[in-house]
Amino acid sequence: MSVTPIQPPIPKLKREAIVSALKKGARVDGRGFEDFRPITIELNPIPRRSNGSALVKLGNTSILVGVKISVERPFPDRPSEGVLQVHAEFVPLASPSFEPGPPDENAVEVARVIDRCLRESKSIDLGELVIVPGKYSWSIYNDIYLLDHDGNVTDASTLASMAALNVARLPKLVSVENDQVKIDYGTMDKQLPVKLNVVTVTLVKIGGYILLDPNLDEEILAEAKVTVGIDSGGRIVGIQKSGGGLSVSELNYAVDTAIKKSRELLTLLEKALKTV
Amino acid sequence: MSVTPIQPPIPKLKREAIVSALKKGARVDGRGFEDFRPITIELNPIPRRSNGSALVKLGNTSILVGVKISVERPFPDRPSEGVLQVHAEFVPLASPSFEPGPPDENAVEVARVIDRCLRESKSIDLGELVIVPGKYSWSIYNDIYLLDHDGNVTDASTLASMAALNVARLPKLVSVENDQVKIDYGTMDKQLPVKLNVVTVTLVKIGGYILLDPNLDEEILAEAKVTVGIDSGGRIVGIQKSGGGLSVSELNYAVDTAIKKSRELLTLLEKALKTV
Amino acid sequence: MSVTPIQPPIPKLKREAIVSALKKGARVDGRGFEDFRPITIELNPIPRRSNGSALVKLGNTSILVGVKISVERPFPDRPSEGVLQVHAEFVPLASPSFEPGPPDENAVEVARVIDRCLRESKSIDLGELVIVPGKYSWSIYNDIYLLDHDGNVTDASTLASMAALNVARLPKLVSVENDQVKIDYGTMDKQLPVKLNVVTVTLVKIGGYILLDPNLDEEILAEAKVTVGIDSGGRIVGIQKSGGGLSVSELNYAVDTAIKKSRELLTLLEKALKTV
Amino acid sequence: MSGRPTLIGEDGLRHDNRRPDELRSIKMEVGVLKNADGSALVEFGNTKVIAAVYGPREPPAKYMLSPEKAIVRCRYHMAPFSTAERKSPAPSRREIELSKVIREALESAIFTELFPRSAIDIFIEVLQADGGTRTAGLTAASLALADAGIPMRDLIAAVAVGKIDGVIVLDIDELEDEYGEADMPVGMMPSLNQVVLLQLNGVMTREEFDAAMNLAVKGIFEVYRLQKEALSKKYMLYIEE
Amino acid sequence: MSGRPTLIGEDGLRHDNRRPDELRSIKMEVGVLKNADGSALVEFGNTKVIAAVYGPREPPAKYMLSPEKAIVRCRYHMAPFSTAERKSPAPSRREIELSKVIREALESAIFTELFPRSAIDIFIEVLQADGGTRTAGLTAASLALADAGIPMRDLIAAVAVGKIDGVIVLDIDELEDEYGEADMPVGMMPSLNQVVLLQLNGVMTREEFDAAMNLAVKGIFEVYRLQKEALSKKYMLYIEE
Amino acid sequence: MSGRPTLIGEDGLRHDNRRPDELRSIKMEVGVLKNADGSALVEFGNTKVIAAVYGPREPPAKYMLSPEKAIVRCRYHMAPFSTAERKSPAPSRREIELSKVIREALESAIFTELFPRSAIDIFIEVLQADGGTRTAGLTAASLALADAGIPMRDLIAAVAVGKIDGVIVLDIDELEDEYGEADMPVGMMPSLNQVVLLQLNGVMTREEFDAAMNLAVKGIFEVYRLQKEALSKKYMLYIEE
Repeated sequence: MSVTPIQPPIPKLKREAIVSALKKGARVDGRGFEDFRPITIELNPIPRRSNGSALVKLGNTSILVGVKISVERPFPDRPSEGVLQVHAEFVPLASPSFEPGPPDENAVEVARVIDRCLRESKSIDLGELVIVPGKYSWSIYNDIYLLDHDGNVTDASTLASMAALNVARLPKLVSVENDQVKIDYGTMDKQLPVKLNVVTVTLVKIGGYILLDPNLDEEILAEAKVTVGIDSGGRIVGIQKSGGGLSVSELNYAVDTAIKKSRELLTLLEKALKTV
Repeated sequence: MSVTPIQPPIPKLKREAIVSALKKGARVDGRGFEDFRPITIELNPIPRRSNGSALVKLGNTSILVGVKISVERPFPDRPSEGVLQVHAEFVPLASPSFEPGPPDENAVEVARVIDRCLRESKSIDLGELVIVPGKYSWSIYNDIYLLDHDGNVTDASTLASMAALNVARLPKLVSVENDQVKIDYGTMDKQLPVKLNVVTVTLVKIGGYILLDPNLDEEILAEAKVTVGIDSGGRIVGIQKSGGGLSVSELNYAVDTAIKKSRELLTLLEKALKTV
Repeated sequence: MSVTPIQPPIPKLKREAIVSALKKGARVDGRGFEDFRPITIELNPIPRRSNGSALVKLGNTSILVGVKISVERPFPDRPSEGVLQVHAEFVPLASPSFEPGPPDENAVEVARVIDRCLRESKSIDLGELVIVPGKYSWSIYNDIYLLDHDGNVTDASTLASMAALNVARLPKLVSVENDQVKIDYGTMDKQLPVKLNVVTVTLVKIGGYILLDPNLDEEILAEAKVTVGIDSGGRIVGIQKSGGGLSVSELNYAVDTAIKKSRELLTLLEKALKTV
Repeated sequence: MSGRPTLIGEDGLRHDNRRPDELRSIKMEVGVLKNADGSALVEFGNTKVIAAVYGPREPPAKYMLSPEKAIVRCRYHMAPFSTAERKSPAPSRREIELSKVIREALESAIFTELFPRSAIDIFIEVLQADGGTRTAGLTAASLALADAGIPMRDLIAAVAVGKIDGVIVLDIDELEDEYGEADMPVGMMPSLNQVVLLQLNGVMTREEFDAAMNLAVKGIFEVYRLQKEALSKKYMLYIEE
Repeated sequence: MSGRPTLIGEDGLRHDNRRPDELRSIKMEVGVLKNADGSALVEFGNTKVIAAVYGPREPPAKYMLSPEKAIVRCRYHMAPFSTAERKSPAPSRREIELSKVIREALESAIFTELFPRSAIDIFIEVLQADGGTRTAGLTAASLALADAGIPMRDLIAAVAVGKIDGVIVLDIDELEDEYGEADMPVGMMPSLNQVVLLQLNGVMTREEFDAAMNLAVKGIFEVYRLQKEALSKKYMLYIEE
Repeated sequence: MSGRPTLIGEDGLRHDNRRPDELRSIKMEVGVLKNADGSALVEFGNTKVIAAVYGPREPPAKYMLSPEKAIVRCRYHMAPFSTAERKSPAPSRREIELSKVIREALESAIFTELFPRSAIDIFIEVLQADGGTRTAGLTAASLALADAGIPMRDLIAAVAVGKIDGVIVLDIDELEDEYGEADMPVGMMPSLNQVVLLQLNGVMTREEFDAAMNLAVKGIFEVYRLQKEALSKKYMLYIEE
């Protein structure tokens, strides 16, 4: 069951500061409406245990993604494909309002939105991940770990996931004989078949203004939020609106802005990946 | 753990009206002590996704049963039998006092009482549901969904289950070769082997009076309740007493009444099934 | 998540009585600092359903252990070994402060400490419990049931487990042919390969004094607790400190005392086992 | 099983003979349950959804209430017999997500500030699933809220559009969803031009998104008309009684 | 495994040499636990059950209490080693149902109206199961309540009757339950002629039900006598002390 | 897979070329998270652990608070990608036990009596596990408490010693744990000579236990020194700013 969250109220002064800045075309942290916060991408911070990992900081939001790869039986209805699973945990370390427990609806939503963007865009060619059809294929677990929450978890998580998947390496497939598979999990071998990169761009509406990359205060104040998935070909590969309503023209503006601004994220990602 | 339920109290006036009517040999809704409320049976309201279904209204109590059939491995201790499972959900839609969550003790009890009546009476010949002994047999899931709760959920659920099982059809068994089974789940084929029909008849005791088919107010007021399962051969195929105590002679009266009144339900069911 | 337990407070008078007795070198129940409470061991109280069982009373603490043995697939990383699992339930029957539910951290801790002592000491030779490597081995479930809680559950549970494992018998292995195993679970056959006995000895620190075998009041008052596992060869086979801090010399004293006093428990156990 | 079915025939019609911009047969009935304060049954073709509303009320279990407004509790749930394979009654990740987006959509329409310290509970049960269950559920929930007399800014009407064989189509069913390229459920308060639910699962160009949104709006106004018909049918009958 | 065993021999005796109307060897002991306010251990042959009562008390966890009477909380639970196959500690559907029918039976005997705003907790642990665990558990719980000094209208005595090879028998064990035609656990307040627990799992004619009920009543009075003996044994010993 | 690896070479060095009494490379950083009141990142070789502290505060969910002192809530948790095989996010029995022993260790150091009716929450996340995660976690948690300004009797420094191929070694890693004979994690308040965490998993003679404890104390004082360095680094930088 989904229940209206009771948010800690934003102090009136802060709220007024945010709104009055917007009226002047600015944000309290100095950004313009279409600016991202500073972004850093650290590759492979978990080299010993994950097949690929990335730590992304988007302002004060911090996301660690670890990718684990193992051989499993493919799904019966997709015998010739590998399996990609995206999970997200909002651990209580990351925010004073989080409690331990199974993923809540916000964590589930983030994971599912990213899962769909990756899957629908065919970013990873799952067909290349089959070993013995119907019997063995590679299963990719993309685990999103939120370490510090200051808003726009989705865009940071997509970026971290895409970075981790790009640097991930399959364990070494030693032999396939008589329907028996031997894997050397200790040795990293080939890269994942990443065919194109995907990013998400999130915008919120506050008092009639549309803002890119909201921080936590802005998210709490926002009347509506929309996340748009864009691939390196400029196609829309997913949309998720949450919160309240938006007009069709506001949506169109958000989608256009997302497409435009996705280039920045994609460029940043590609630049980071070149350092490997 | 089972805990005394804290019922919403029945207003004193209503309570007194019910009891004083009983003293005059009547019930507030105009029924005699041994009368059922009006009953309607709608067959196959879920034609596209269930193998068989029925919607039963017993007064204002509304029960939807859907039967799903699939091929599964038989239980190791019954390798030559199909499997019948009865489950009940009291979804929060059905009553202001229900909350979302796993089935509570009342839903578990209804499902288990009906399961036992069907199983012990051998209403469905499970032996005819084996495909390859020890490997494949038909599994029948009889899911009871309570949509509107105005008392006597058990009798309405048994009737809806029996109707749904009667109209249910097995998916088409395309081939059995070399321990491989091919099923066309999209095509409905043979009927289930229903050997005899079973109904339950529930009575409550209020202020010393024994009443058939209690509505919700009567159930809350009742000192004791007893449900008797009867098959089309007039045999007793299950009993479940709940609530407080009854004397042996009260029990005998209840059993006699149940046997007598079961004919009405069975006739109604047979009439409904003829319309198919 | 582990949370500071809110203990029912020990009445001030009782607390003072305990501490002032300690200052005089005595305990309120008349024991010396290094005395166990009276111990009784009843063997095989659950003869029909368990493969071995024991009821141990340590003062007013009462522990029932039942051992169940069945054939299962060995763990993939230990294909040539049987499996030993130790579980503990602190059922609500045993104490006014227990509630129904999955094992809490105290039950988990007791089970895991005993599990490690048995496993690390190689008390049971798991290698003798394989039937067909990689396919079939004996799985031993050692279930600890706390019936009455008056402190020092661990030592009573270790003693009861060890007794139950000593008297346990494997079901009869009828035949092993073509990778098929036939078991007659109704007939008890060979004993378990118990190579050596293990006991645990628990001590607490109250007001600077170190006491053996604390009762519940003493446990609640204790600043620190330490449990030491000792095998029949006098080796240390496990340690678990809980509660607050101890100095290194206090720990050394506790370990020495545990080694010394373990002889009493081992002798008692051997004596009880001779009565079978 | 036997390969991908043809979704758009040579005649330009869909597998069930609908035109690309054609809705399935839609049925709506308001006030179908006795206990609930408001209820509605909605069918889009073989998709069959029932919704009930309780409240505003004190919640049966303890929840944090707000001193400023009613909290909204919403569950989207599928009956075990509603899907091709029997669905386990435990809530899936999909149901958790859909409960959230439907709750947020409804919450934007309800004047929750009129009912501080109370809860409005919305229970949606999918009885038969053949595509578009979330939009049918949202449509039904909005009717159930109206039936319960809970003041709303506007009704919410919803429908899923999709892209199949490259064609943008209205009200996709499960077969089209499974084999098509995109599924885009949209919910609106039509008179207010507010999109309150929007998801895109699939790939579209910028231009296709425009076309899809336009088609969705068209369908939504038709659903909206049927909602008002269903409500007036119930309430006019009351007046006649 | 090797086919259905003979339940009634040519001599008319059962597999364990009992007559059809004969109880198994029964043991009862009251006050077996130190912490509980009341407790009892009851054995019917190999069936071994222990019950503990805590209360009337404030419940340790938060429950809705009643201003008019004590609420009763009851758990019937099986130890992992009590059954032929090891039982998982998680409550099964069977345990949930039996906890309810036992709770209702006990509740009808307790003067709960004497203890408003409090809870009476009854915990039944099946230590070894060989048929008739719910009736042994109910019998033990009733003794534990008496031991705890909780006022009751009467003790509850219980036993299961059954139909095996067409014969109505008293106090069926697990083998008879598994291979027989019917199992009918019955619990009564004997002095008040009140049946407080009754279930029939199996098929009977109207006449067989009469015979079964009569045999149950007969057995119950014998169990009742043993209960009173067990109680007086404990409390007379106290007096002698 | 290919048999037991050599743990101590002929040169007396360990598989990673450490001497028996040598720590792995240790990194500590304090104040690494923005939201938490205190935080620390600690690495012992490939083991990487992060800890956060919130409080003293009113707990977000309802817990029984004490009128006399702060309650401590502690969770030791492993990230799914932190282990050789992906770890399920649900708490394992191991995590439940370690949360308890770490909570008790920390609780003995905190002046909880200064904060009645409040909660101090400590969350430890293992990001990469290569042996010694509980001691690294305890070390990090103690730094996070200091960073949060919560008064403590002393810092807690911790390290695991072990026995491998009969040799007592300092700071064992996962390979040594898996193939060695004993693993003994020890945590202390070094200046107070108080051992606050001690577990022995494995077999030791009385003499080996002495040697192991002595080696642990030696390592702990080195960890303690590094902790103080990390703290002064953060707080001296602040002063310089």
